[in-house]
Amino acid sequence: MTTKQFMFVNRKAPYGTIYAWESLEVVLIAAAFEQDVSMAFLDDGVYQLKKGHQTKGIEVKAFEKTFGALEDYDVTKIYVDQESLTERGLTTDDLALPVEVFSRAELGKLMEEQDVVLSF
Amino acid sequence: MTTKQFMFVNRKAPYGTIYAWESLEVVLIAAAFEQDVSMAFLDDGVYQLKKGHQTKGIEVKAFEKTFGALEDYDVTKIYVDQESLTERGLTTDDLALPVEVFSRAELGKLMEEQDVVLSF
Amino acid sequence: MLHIINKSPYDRPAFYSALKTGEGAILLIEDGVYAAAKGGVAEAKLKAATDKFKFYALTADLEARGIADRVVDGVTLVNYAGFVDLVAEYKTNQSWL
Amino acid sequence: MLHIINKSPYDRPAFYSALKTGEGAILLIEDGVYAAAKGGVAEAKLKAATDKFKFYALTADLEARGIADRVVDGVTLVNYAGFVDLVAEYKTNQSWL
Amino acid sequence: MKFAILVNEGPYTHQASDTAFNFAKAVLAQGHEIFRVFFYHDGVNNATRLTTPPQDDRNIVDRWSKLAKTSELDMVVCVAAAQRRGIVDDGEMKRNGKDATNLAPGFRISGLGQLVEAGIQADRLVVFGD
Amino acid sequence: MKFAILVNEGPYTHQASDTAFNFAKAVLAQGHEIFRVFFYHDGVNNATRLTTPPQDDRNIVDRWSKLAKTSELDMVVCVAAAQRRGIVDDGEMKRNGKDATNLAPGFRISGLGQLVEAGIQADRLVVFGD
Repeated sequence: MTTKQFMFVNRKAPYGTIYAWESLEVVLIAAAFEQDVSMAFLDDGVYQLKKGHQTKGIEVKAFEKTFGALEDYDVTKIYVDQESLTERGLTTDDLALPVEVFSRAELGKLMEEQDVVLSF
Repeated sequence: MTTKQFMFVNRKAPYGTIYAWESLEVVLIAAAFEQDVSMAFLDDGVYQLKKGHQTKGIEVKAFEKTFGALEDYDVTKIYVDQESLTERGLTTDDLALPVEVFSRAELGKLMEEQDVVLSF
Repeated sequence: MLHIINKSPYDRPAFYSALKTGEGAILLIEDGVYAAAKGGVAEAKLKAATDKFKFYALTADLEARGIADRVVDGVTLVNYAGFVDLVAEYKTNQSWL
Repeated sequence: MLHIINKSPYDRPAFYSALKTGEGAILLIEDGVYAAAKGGVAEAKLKAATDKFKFYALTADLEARGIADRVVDGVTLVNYAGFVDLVAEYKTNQSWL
Repeated sequence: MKFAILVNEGPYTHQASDTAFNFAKAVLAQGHEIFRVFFYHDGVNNATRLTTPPQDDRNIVDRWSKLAKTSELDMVVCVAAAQRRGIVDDGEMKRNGKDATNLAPGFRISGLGQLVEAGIQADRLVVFGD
Repeated sequence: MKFAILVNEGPYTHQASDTAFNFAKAVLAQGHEIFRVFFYHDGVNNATRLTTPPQDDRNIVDRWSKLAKTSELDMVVCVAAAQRRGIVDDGEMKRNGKDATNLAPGFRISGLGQLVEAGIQADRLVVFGD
C-alpha cells in the first residue's frame, strides 16, 4: 500500500467536546493502515495531554489510557506547541506521554511537509 | 398570564451556525406570549444586525427581514454593546434596525434585572 | 446574578466578556474550568476580578481535566448539588454560550 | 501550504494561530471572512502578515454577512471554483477547526 | 423551587447533555421540582431511540428516558428543530409522509411555546449548550 | 485530480455541510473527480432521511442524496459515529436490535478505514467542520 504522511492536528480541549476522542480513533486506524502518522497539539489541544484525567464525576469515558497505547501502534511523533503550553502554565512534566516540543513556526514547517492534514 | 422579563442574549455570528436564526424564533414566540422581551447583542452577536445580508451564494435562508418584523411583535428593546461594535469597526449606521447602545457594565445591569436570560 | 461559563478562556471570549459586565457570581463548568487553573494567562484576570465576583468551579469538571489540584486561591469548589444551590440562590442566571 | 479558516477572529484563536505558523496562503470561509472586513481589530493583524501570506476570502460568505463591500485591500476574492483551484494548487491544506 | 432546563446540543459531541443530566439529577436530589426539560437546536438529537453507544460508555438517550420515567419528567422536543434534524414520532411521520419514527420513550414533540411557558412557570431556567 | 471530502458537522446547525456541498459541486464542475465523501462526528446526521426542513429552506439531506445519484458519489458514514448518534441502516438495525432505520438513499455505513483510504487514494482531502 502507498504510505503517506498523515498529521493529526488537535486544537480542542478534551471532554467539553468529543472531537479529541473521536480524532484519536482515526489516528489508531491510520496507524493500523501503516501510514506515517504524527500528532500535533496546539492551542487548547495541549490540554488533551495533561495527565491525571479522573472522569468518574462527569460520567464520561476517559481516554488517557489510549494515549498510552499509541506507542504500541508505532505512533511516536507527538509534537507539542511551546507557546500553547506556556500560555496555559503547563510544562512537559504535566503531560501523560513523552512529546517533542516545537515553536509555532517549526510546527508550521512540519505541517507543510505532510501529505494529509486532518484537524479536529 | 404572568408577565416576566425575558432577555435574549446573542453572542454568535449569523450563518456560520443556526443559533442566531433559531434564537429569533424563540423571541417571536415569547413576544406572542406577551412577555416583556428584550434582545442583547454582544461579541460576534452584533454581526447579526449588520445590514445587507445576501445569502443566495451560500444557499442559506437570510433572516434580516425577520428583524424587520420584530417591531410588529412589539419587540423594541434592542440593546447593543458599544465595545463589541468598536472592536469590529461597526457603527449603528451599519445596522439593519434601530438599537440602543450601551456599555458592557450597563448591559450587565440590564441582565441583572431580568427574570429569564436565554443565551444562544 | 449568576454567570455560568462553560468555555475555555483560551478558546472563546465568554469568560472575559462576563467579567466586563460588572459583578456577581461566576460558576465555571465544563471547559470553563480552565479559567480556574493556576499558572495560565487567565489566572491574573480572575484574581483581578475577585473584588467584584465570587468564583466557583465544578469539581467533577476540574477532576476530569486533571486540574483539581491546581485551582487558583479564592475559587470555591462545588459539586452538582452546589451548582443547584447557586442557581437557587441567585434570582437570575445566564449561561455564556 | 493552504490554511483554511472558518472561524471569526473575534470568537476563536484559529486565525491568529494560523498566522503564527509562518507562511503560505490563507483562505477565509464561513465566519472566517470577518477577518477580512475593514475597520475591525483584525485588519491590522492581517495587513501585517501580507508579506508572509497570500490572503483569499470566499465571496459567497462575505455577501451573506453583508461585508463584501468592505474587504481589506490585498485580499483576493474567490468563488467556490476558486476555492477548488486553491486546494489543487497547494499540495497540502489544513482546516483550522 | 421549580426548575426548568434547556438542552441545546445533541448527545456525545458536546458535554451539554451530560451536564444537564447531572444537574437535573441534583435538582431532584435537593428536593426541588423540575417543571420541564426542553430540547432545542441539536438538543433534539438526544431524543432518538436509535443510538447504540459503545458498551463501556454511558447511554445518554436511555438515561434521560429512565429519569423521565422514574421522576415523571416532562421532556419536550421542539417540533421545528426536530423536523430540521429528523426526529420523528407517529404524528410527525404521518404529517410529513415519513416511513419511520425514532422518538425515544419519555420524550414528546411540541412547540416552542412550551419553552416560553417553562420560562414563565418555573422559578429558574438554566441553559446548557455550546 | 482526485478529491476527498470530510464532513464533521450535521445539517443546519453548522455551515460545514453547506460549504462542503458547494465545494463538492465546484470540484465536479471543474472536471475533477471525487473519490469519496466521508461523514464523521455529527456529520453522520447528514445521512438521515427523516428530516423535513421548512419549505422555503434548502433540503440538505436530499441534495446530498441527489448529488450522489447524478454524480455517482461514494458517500460513507462512519459506523462508530453513526451508532453513537442513531444513524441506522438495515444491517445495523439487525445487529443492534433496533426497530427502525433512517439512512437516506446514496449513503452507506462503513468503518473509519474508509476515511484513511480516502486520504491515501485521493490527491487532496479537505475537512469541513466546526
